[in-house]
Amino acid sequence: MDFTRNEMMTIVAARALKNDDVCFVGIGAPSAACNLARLTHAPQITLIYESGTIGTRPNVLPLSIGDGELCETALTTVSVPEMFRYWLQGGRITVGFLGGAQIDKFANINTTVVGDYAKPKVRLPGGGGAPEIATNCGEIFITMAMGKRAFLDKLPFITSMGHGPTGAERRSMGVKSQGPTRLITDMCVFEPDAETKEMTIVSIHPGVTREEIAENCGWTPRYAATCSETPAPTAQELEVLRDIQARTKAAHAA
Amino acid sequence: MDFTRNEMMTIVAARALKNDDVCFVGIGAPSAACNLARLTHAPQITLIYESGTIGTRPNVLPLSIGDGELCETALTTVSVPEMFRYWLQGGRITVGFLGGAQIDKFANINTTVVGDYAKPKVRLPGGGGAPEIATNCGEIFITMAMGKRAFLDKLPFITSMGHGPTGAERRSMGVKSQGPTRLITDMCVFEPDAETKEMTIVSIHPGVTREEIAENCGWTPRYAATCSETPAPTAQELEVLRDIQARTKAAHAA
Amino acid sequence: MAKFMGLAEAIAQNVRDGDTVAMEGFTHLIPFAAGHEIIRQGRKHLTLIRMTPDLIYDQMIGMGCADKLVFSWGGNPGVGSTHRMRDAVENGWPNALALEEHSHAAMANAYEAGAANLPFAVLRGYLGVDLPKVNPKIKSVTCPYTGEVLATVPAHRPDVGIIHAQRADREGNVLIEGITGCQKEVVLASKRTIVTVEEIVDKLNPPSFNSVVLPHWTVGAISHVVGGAHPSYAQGYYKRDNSFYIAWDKISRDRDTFLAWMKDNVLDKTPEAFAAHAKKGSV
Amino acid sequence: MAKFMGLAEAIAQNVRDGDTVAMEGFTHLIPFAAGHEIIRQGRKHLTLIRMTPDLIYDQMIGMGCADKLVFSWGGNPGVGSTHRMRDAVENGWPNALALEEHSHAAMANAYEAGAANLPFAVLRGYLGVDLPKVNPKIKSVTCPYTGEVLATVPAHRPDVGIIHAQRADREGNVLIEGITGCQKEVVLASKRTIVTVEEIVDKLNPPSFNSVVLPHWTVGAISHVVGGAHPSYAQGYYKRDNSFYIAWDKISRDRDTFLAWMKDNVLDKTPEAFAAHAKKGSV
Repeated sequence: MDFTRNEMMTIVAARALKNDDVCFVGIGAPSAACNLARLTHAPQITLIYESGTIGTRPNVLPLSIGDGELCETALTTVSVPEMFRYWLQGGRITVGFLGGAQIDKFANINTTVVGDYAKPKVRLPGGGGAPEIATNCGEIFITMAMGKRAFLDKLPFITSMGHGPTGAERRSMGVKSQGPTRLITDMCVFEPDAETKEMTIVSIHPGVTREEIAENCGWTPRYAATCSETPAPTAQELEVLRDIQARTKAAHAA
Repeated sequence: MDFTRNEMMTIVAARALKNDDVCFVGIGAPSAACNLARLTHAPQITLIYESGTIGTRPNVLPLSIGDGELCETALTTVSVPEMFRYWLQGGRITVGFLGGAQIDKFANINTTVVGDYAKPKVRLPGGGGAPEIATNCGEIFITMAMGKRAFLDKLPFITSMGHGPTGAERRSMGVKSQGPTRLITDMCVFEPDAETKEMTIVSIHPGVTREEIAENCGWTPRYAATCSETPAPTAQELEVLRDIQARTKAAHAA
Repeated sequence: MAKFMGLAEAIAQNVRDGDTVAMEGFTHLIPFAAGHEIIRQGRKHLTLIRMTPDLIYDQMIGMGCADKLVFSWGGNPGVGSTHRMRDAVENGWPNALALEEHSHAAMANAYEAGAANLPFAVLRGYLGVDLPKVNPKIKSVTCPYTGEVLATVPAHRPDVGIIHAQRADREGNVLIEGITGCQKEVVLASKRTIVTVEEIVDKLNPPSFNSVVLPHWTVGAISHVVGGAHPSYAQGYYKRDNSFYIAWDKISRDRDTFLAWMKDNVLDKTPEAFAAHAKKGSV
Repeated sequence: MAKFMGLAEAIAQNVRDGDTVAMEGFTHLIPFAAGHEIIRQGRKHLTLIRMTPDLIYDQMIGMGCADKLVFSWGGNPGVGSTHRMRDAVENGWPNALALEEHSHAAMANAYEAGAANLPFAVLRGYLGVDLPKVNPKIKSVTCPYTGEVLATVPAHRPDVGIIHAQRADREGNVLIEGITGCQKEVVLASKRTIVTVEEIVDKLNPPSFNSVVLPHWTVGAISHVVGGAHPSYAQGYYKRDNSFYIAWDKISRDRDTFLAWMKDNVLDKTPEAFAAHAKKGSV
């Protein structure tokens, strides 16, 4: 069955989620991945959106993190201060999902600004929940499509900490959560090296070459000794994903 | 119409409340006074109990500050942390009601301990909400029956601040609320002197003599130049008060 | 103390040039009608506070109402950029816009501290990130028990807080349901408040003892504006107009298209125009 | 992760000698059945945390379960003293009881900080009072913006948090309605939790979107104990037994009367005995 690289990325992200995860969902690819997991192998997964909706089961993917569908299908909806205090900072979230405009080899992310902060070339949306998601969730999954303008050797601005500018900062700051344990791209999957914390390629998606990856990465990426091929999407995975995306498109165009 | 001194105290307290007051109610005499006000001249008064019930309209007086009746008749019920953070500390309360075991001439109150704190002669219940009620409400009304063991020249322990040990402490600490503006007893009504903040008798209940007051006060009480006689309870006041107290007694004995 | 009045009067009485204004509603119940009225009345030099500026502040910024924005995520959710905000920040059009940028957690805590009458909030946040380097308002305290250093933000205490709610009773008690965001906090933290509501009812009938109800003595002006949250939504009344959020990307990209849209849909309209949206997108 | 089990098993698995235990419920939903089970299992040297010790801790203190009490108001509400607590503090019977005494505001904030995973809470409190002189846990911080000095308390992080709730569904999601006190905070702040419930239902059906629901993955043991809050109450199930609170004054004044009552009504009973109270005082 044919599939796009974006579909591959979403499906790989979905596979990483478990039934007993409590997942802080961002909009876009994370939302698709989390709901795909819920509709396939992880029906009991708990999805939380920062709008305050806990244990939500949307039938279409929300356009925003606060669509009415999220509240209507949630177990309960709490205020936003409570969400950030009791639930995120409270340490209740096992997996936080992040995306971003730019990322470096230690999975630090920039979604704030390109160029100088005071005189920006491009003003990006900013951090939102990301700075605290990055340190208060048990672990972080990141989904981002690769490209030379996105995968940078050095970020102009760190919006959310991955493993820090040298990979050692989490430990030196006493942050106990794991940080980014997976970076899932449209070409491959990275995991942090146990020692250096540099994000290291552990599997390559079907049909992708190491040359292609090199062309789309602003640093010279390292490969794990055990680097393998990512299993292709199954027919069921693709079907469920396309189905929810079709429902979503129809709903938002209405 | 005959009346007891306790009835007089409750009725005088009720008269002090206005329709637009938001009142933090304690149990006992304050609860009776607040509900008497609500059932007579101040039908729109907002009563708040520290259990989280806001705008409650009980038909019988609660035995505790958290009886079910309070919640069932309330506009809304919030959590106890929210009650103390947003509503009391938030500065939303116009009148806080306090009682206590012991009081001094500056309306500081002890409800903690008689004797040494570490080796108490009598262990009293403690402060509960009082320490923060005393400083976070717009003004404080106190109801207490007089007696030599209750009206003391010097307290063994200050549980909640009135005007402070010398009457100057509110100002020196930068506390902006008024503190105790009325001390309503079973014999008379005190108000703070504008200068010294010493609680000063402004009216004497019908049938009470200055000698009697002196015998039941641990300091030599001062009288305002304009000290008058407290108007006796009206038939309506007594009827409404006795009615709610009868309903209450029947309900709690059930 | 709640007072019922028309929206034009409510804005005229409460929002002054140079005020600090917080208009909240987290995706849900965003007070668009009130924003449009502020634009029509030509308010200037406002400091606008909102976690997600969303289209409401994109419109107000593009029309020159704001000198400063206090925020944590400035995009069109699920769509892309808020182009008017970008144009102000990147090019100073129609005027320069100062930014005070926080994280969501810090903004939520700052409202919470405002409602709780505390001068600042404490959070475990801002670790290993660059925002504290560009926002001097982010400071820290040391825990007196553990020695841990924690981030702080000053409490938000807006001059005016504006929200949209499902309904009010005739006494002025206000009910909010669904995604309640920071609205309770904004109302309790602000000096003056305006609440627009979908409906005014005889009895509020909150669905549970613990419903989010703002007593009448905590709110200021109440204005009945049917559909007043469009293109955001009012749970139980009408859905989020996601197609408009998508369409806004094109409308707002170009200054002239934007200005033409604002003239037709805001400047030449009144709050009553919102009622049509409530019907169109009903639940 | 919620696990259904009998109350005896829940207490045996979760409450150990020497633990710090918080059993909350502000007048409403006080977990008496759980307290009785702790007494029957003979737990010792507990540090008991509760805003209002109420009769539940009066009974546990009188039976020698506790070495220390962390509290803010220790009386029989509307009635008078908690005599067993007084006997322990004043006379060391049946053992000495250390006190860590706070105000309600500080206790509520300490639970809130525990739930929020902060090491301490900040409040505008304890001004001009003597409690800070006898409780070294009360400290202060200085606001980094205004210079104001504010009081602090350490967060409560109990080993075990125990509450009573109206109902749970079969997945273990728990609903609390009415006066909700600090129960959500206690559950989120505690390492281990026990929830006793009036009812286990197929569908939770919270009355509103914003109902107080604890998801199954935030609670530990769930035990079905009908009437488990008596003589406190469960809104919608049975009323507060105010006559028992009045009667307790006499029962608890005298050590022998107290011990006899405890033998008959606690030691010789099981959690099932509470069901009778639910019927008797129904709404």
